[in-house]
Amino acid sequence: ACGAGDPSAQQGGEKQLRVGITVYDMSSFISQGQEGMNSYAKANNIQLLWNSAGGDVSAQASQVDQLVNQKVDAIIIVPVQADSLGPQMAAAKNANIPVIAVNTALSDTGSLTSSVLPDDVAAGAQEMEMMAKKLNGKGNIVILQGPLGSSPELDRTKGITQTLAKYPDIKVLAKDTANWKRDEAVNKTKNWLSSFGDQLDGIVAENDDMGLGALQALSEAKKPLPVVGIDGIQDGLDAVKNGTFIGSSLQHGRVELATGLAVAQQVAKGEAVEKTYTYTMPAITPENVDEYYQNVVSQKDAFLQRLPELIAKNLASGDIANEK
Amino acid sequence: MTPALHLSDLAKGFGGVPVLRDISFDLNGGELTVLAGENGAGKSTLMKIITGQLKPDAGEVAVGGQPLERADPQHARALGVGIVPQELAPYPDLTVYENLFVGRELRNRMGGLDRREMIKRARAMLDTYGVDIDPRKRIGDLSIALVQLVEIAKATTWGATVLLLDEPTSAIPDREVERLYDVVRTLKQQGVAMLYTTHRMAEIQELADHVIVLRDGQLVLQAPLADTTEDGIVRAMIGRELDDLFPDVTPPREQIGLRISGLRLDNSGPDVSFEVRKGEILGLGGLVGAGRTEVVEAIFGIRPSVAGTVEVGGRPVRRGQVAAAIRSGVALVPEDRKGAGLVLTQSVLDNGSLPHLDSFSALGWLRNRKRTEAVAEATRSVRLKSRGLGQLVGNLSGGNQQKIVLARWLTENCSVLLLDEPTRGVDVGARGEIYAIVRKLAANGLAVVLVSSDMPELVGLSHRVYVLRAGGIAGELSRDELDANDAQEKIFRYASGQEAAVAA
Amino acid sequence: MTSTPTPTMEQLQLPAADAVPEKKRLDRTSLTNFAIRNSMVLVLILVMAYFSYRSIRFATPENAQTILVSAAPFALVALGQTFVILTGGIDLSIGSVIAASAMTAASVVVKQPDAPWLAVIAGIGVGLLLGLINGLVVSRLNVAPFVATLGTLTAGSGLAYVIGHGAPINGLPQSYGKIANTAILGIQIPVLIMIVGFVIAYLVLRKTSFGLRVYAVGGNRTAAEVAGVRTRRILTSVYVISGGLAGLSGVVLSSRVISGPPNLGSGYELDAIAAVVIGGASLLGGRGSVWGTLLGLLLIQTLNNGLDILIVPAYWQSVISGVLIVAAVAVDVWATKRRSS
Amino acid sequence: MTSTPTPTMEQLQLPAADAVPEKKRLDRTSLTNFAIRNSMVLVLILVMAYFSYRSIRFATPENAQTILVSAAPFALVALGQTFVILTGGIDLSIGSVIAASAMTAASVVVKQPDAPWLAVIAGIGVGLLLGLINGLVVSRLNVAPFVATLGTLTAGSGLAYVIGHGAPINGLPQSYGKIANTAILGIQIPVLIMIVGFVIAYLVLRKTSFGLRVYAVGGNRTAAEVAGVRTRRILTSVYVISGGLAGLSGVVLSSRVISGPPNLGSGYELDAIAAVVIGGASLLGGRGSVWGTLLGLLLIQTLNNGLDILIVPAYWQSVISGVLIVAAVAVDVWATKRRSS
Ligand SMILES: Nc1ncnc2c1ncn2[C@@H]1O[C@H](COP(=O)(O)OP(=O)(O)OP(=O)(O)O)[C@@H](O)[C@H]1O
Ligand SMILES: Nc1ncnc2c1ncn2[C@@H]1O[C@H](COP(=O)(O)OP(=O)(O)OP(=O)(O)O)[C@@H](O)[C@H]1O
Ligand SMILES: [Mg+2]
Ligand SMILES: [Mg+2]
Repeated sequence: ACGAGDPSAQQGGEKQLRVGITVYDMSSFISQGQEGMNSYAKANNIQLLWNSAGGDVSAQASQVDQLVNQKVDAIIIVPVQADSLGPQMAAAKNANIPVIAVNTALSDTGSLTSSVLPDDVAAGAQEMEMMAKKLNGKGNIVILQGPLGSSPELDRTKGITQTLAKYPDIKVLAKDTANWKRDEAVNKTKNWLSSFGDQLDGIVAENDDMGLGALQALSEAKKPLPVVGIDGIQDGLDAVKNGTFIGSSLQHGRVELATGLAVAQQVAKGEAVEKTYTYTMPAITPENVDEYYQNVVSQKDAFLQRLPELIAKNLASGDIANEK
Repeated sequence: MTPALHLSDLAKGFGGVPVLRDISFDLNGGELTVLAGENGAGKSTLMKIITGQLKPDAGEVAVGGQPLERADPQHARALGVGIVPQELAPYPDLTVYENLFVGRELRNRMGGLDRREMIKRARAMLDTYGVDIDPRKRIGDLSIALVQLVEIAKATTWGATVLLLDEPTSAIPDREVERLYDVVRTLKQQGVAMLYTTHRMAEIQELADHVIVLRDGQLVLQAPLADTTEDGIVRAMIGRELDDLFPDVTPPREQIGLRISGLRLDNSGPDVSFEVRKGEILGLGGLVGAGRTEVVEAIFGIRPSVAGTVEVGGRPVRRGQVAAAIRSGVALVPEDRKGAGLVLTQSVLDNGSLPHLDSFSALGWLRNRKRTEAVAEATRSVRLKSRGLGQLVGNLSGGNQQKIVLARWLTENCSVLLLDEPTRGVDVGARGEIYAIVRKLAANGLAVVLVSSDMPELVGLSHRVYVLRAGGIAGELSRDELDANDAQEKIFRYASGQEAAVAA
Repeated sequence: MTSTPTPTMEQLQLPAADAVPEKKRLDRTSLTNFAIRNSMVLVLILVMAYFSYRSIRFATPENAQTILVSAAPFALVALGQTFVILTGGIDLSIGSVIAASAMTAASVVVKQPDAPWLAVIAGIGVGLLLGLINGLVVSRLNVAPFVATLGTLTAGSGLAYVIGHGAPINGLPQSYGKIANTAILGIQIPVLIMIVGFVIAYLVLRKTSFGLRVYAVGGNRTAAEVAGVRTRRILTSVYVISGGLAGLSGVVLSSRVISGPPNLGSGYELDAIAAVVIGGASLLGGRGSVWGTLLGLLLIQTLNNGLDILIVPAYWQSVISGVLIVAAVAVDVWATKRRSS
Repeated sequence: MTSTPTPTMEQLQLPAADAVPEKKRLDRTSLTNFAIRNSMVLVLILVMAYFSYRSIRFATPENAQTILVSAAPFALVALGQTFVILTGGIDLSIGSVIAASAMTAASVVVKQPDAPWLAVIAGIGVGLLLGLINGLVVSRLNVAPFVATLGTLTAGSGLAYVIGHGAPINGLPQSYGKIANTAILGIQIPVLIMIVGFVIAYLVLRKTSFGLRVYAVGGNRTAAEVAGVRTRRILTSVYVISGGLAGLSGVVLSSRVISGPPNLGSGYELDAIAAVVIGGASLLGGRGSVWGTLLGLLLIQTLNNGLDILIVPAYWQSVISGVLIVAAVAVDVWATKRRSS
């Protein structure tokens, strides 16, 4: 997936769609998404112009400017920050370039053609529900949050809080950020284990990496407790398989980002699209984990092969998270 | 017999300007050759080439018949070349003994550092020079004279066969100088070849077997000492006859220019009180560590003091506040020009104008013409040898740096001038100029305090001399006493405590 | 050169023609400076030429504007950093100061949407304040600049979250975006601010007594003190300048994206310091220039932009710019050395 | 704090008593050192006392182990950084070196799950290699350490992604986790490694001529050169040491999280440098000690742990530790000054 990019300037020939992409950073989610997009682009003869903002809003603003300068056919933004980039999107609109937000909402909907967004609130609710079931509606938990103020963190926390309202006997002893990172989560969890000792009954992590860090801390402290995550990365799926995670939710970057590209393609071709496509993360449980494991890990190449078709089918049906 | 050091046709320039041209000479084992020349003549540059710190543009260096193939200090050292550098270069945060042993550490049987043995040997090395300090002291806390002694001890004790001494006595007073002479004579007997730079004429007579004089990078005189005269050497150096070094004395005025009373540097030490009249040059003599530097620094405010008053022209100055002192017209030429005197990364112009920037600017905006004129005037009066006011001070020769430290105060009128070793490393020619300037300034009504370890300078220039010992005033000599033949001896007796203290 | 110095030629900036006949009017220092500049300028031109050759989209007026607009917030902090580094200090707090002032400006403009200038003042004010704290801790408490400003970096990043109660401030009025997104005579305001900033910084450092004192304090603090420079004041001021410019940068950034993210500007400190050091400044103080900072900044920004345009994958971009920057500086060091000997 | 030190302290540092009879046991230097150490020890004790008072969970053996385990990866890089800083340099590349070596180790162990020691060697090897590059660029090409290692930081972070083809390496065998998770005599391996590291570093810096030369190069490179020290070799070695330790740290970290995230260790450089500088080292070189680094490290780690235990929200944690660290250093500076005058 990481061969050197073909310089656009030397590409001639038949009319090919050029889609500019700026992503918040090269996370593992994005690199999965890149595979999905590449696969879709290849099948549909689309040229992709990739940019990564390295976590800097202002860098992302410059990249949008630059894509506008390059007069691409559509721009896909995977934002660093929700509710930003107003002026840059306006510039794109002036240049008649459609803009599609993927993964994180952008508030300037006037300049936005369409959005493909995961339902993070639902994902948060879903993982909290799994934990609540496991604890039979009673117990003490801690929550590992994403980077404070980032929109997935805000939404997942919101979902967790909504579900918690239904379970008055579940108490949150502490919640704090480990910035999506495994190593930070290990230390944070260990410190909490010091702090709460045996009072703790479960750990809710807003992504798998932090959940895996929590697992590590638990194993160092020799205290097996239920842990739940979100995202369905390889190690997370493994953890669900071997029972150390009670579950997770699948946010499949290949599907989500390729869907974004498909929408961009439709827009560029002048086809009508909806304002928002919602990606509702399927729950990963010990029962269904094997199936997803194939798509995400063991047979991902085969999955990528059929991805373009799958996306087309999903867009028609409206269930964009479907992987069957 | 192969000479210990052989130089042939050495040439070196900086940025296209030649500094050394066609230098060839030999040094033999067991002989000491004095390398003389004006400030900026190229002496230090030559030494740096011999030690491999600089790469010559042409010519070659051979040590004991072995050529120095590349500019590599380690190679030069391996061939037996040692140096006491002009610009002292200690490791400030290491102890004295560590400073002495870096590069030739003593190890114990297990291969680790043998600190105990190093301390013991360090003490012995320092004893040779009569330095009574704990070798475990941090060297950064020592006065510059002590640092220089440590540097000398460092270079003279590792068995170099060619030893370069670049103004080793510039900062140390006579008693220690004598000890150095003893060591030098011993090394001579051991067959070491030495190249010795100095601006002190007496030293040449005392030590040299041969004399080499550089002028503008060229070898203008090379002769056995016996074939030269002092005047001849000076003429070769400066290309003219030397005027009388000490101009006539103008008597001081009545008014008090500077009054110090009960100045105390710490709670346990003695206090110091004295007055300097306008137009008077007050000399402060003493041995290394007598605390002269400390007194002038406290007056100027860069060193904290715990009690006492400083009055300038009858008005008290807030103690410990440099800016206040400068505003009252006090100026200091510090002892350590590199540490406290100059900003080496700035130009002559910038250094020269730094103390009086406010008068060279309007609302903070620099008035460059005025600044340039004033600094040009001041540097001219000390015969600065530079490549123009834009040259970085760090690239000037040591003596010329010293001239700037003095000259920059001359751009503006001040009323009290504190001079701490003002002619350290300055050549004979310029020394005369500086003396003339100091006398002239005094004649114009300045109160001058002169700290000097150079006896002829102290005796020749001062109206009066106080001798300090252990931070307190141990004795006073009037002009008449200074004119007597035994003046130097008397100062020494006060300084070393052989004569009872008199009320100051 | 003759041995008896003739006053006129010795003392003035430029020696008379006979002193260094072949080099005529230039003394060595400025010649060296010229060479130093030249080699970095050369590297920059080479980089630009390569990008222009590889993509027709690089050398266009729009892209130049894009580079400059994205350079502007960096330029401001790099200028502040130049002052600090000249005194031998370092200001690591920049990233957090940007965030704190952006958050402050955003929170003010949300409450007072009709008076964006209030937000601007508040943002810059926070920067000045944090800078003042840095300055006082460094100059009065004698805490090493690295620690003092690292403390402010840590504390300030917390502060930015406190201001936003742990979340970004949303819903900024579009009018706030005008500040950074309006063009005057075809030039966007951030670029104008940057140009003005460079000119002022240049004038301050080269033409005022304050500038000279900044160099002196960095070159040798004790010597500056002995020469009567109020070194503490100078030290305090450079951190205030750096803080104020970081505050301004925070305002520009938040206006550019019309949002107040609490992690805005994080990591900018290293890029800003890099720009200054690539431009030939010494972290020991006393050496550096506005011109050098400009070159360093342009090199970094051009690389970022050009590699994006060539669609080099992000991680290869890192590898390439890391290597190129070191190579550029190595060439520069080599050229400087060669020319001075 | 009394001015008469306890004998044990002194014996570490000082030779036989008979050396300086009249001054009793202590000369000023070691007294100063002692005072410097003492004031930071005091701050640390105060911080610990406060946490113990606020939570009974703080002062327990398990929590001590928790602090030490999380300190270990930092300790390794801080030790390496101590060597570098003593020479007057700085190693900013640490974060990326950790990432690159963790990714390398992870990719090796995925292919050779039965030979985790191969992964360990590969990880450390990458660290040594990157350190060697830093060292050569600094000592041979004379590039300022800040730029040289910043280049490696940037390039190395890209490299870490390249190794993982832009993604973290997952699916490491659980056996790989044993490296960091096994306890020997009740002490976890990372803690053991850390202790051994401190002891070796202490011995190297205090008891070998290499150590003395490291100080000498930092104190005055020219003088060291003239004294026959191979300064380039010393410079190169300290970066190799720092790189190797960062590599080891990367291995420990990746084994602890049983994965290879390409952004592992990012930002560690600032914390590592902070630990060294809080411990009294000077970024100008020549001053600093292993003992100081230990104190700085413990202060930072204790704050992180204690504030977590008191469930202080992350952003307030930042504010508090930022302020406390500056305050601790300010007290230290003040104490040092008072005692030395
Ligand atoms: N690095 C350098 N760059 C440019 N010029 C230099 C440099 N080093 C020395 N010079 C110049 O070379 C000349 C010779 O300097 P050098 O230090 O050898 O003089 P010196 O004979 O030792 O004088 P002094 O008696 O004052 O010590 C001076 O004019 C000086 O300005
Ligand atoms: N030979 C020595 N043995 C021990 N300590 C010394 C010696 N020489 C100097 N000192 C220390 O140096 C301190 C004073 O140094 P200072 O430089 O102020 O004296 P000074 O009279 O100005 O000497 P100088 O002749 O160098 O100008 C003393 O307090 C003493 O501690
Ligand atoms: Mg000289
Ligand atoms: Mg003195």
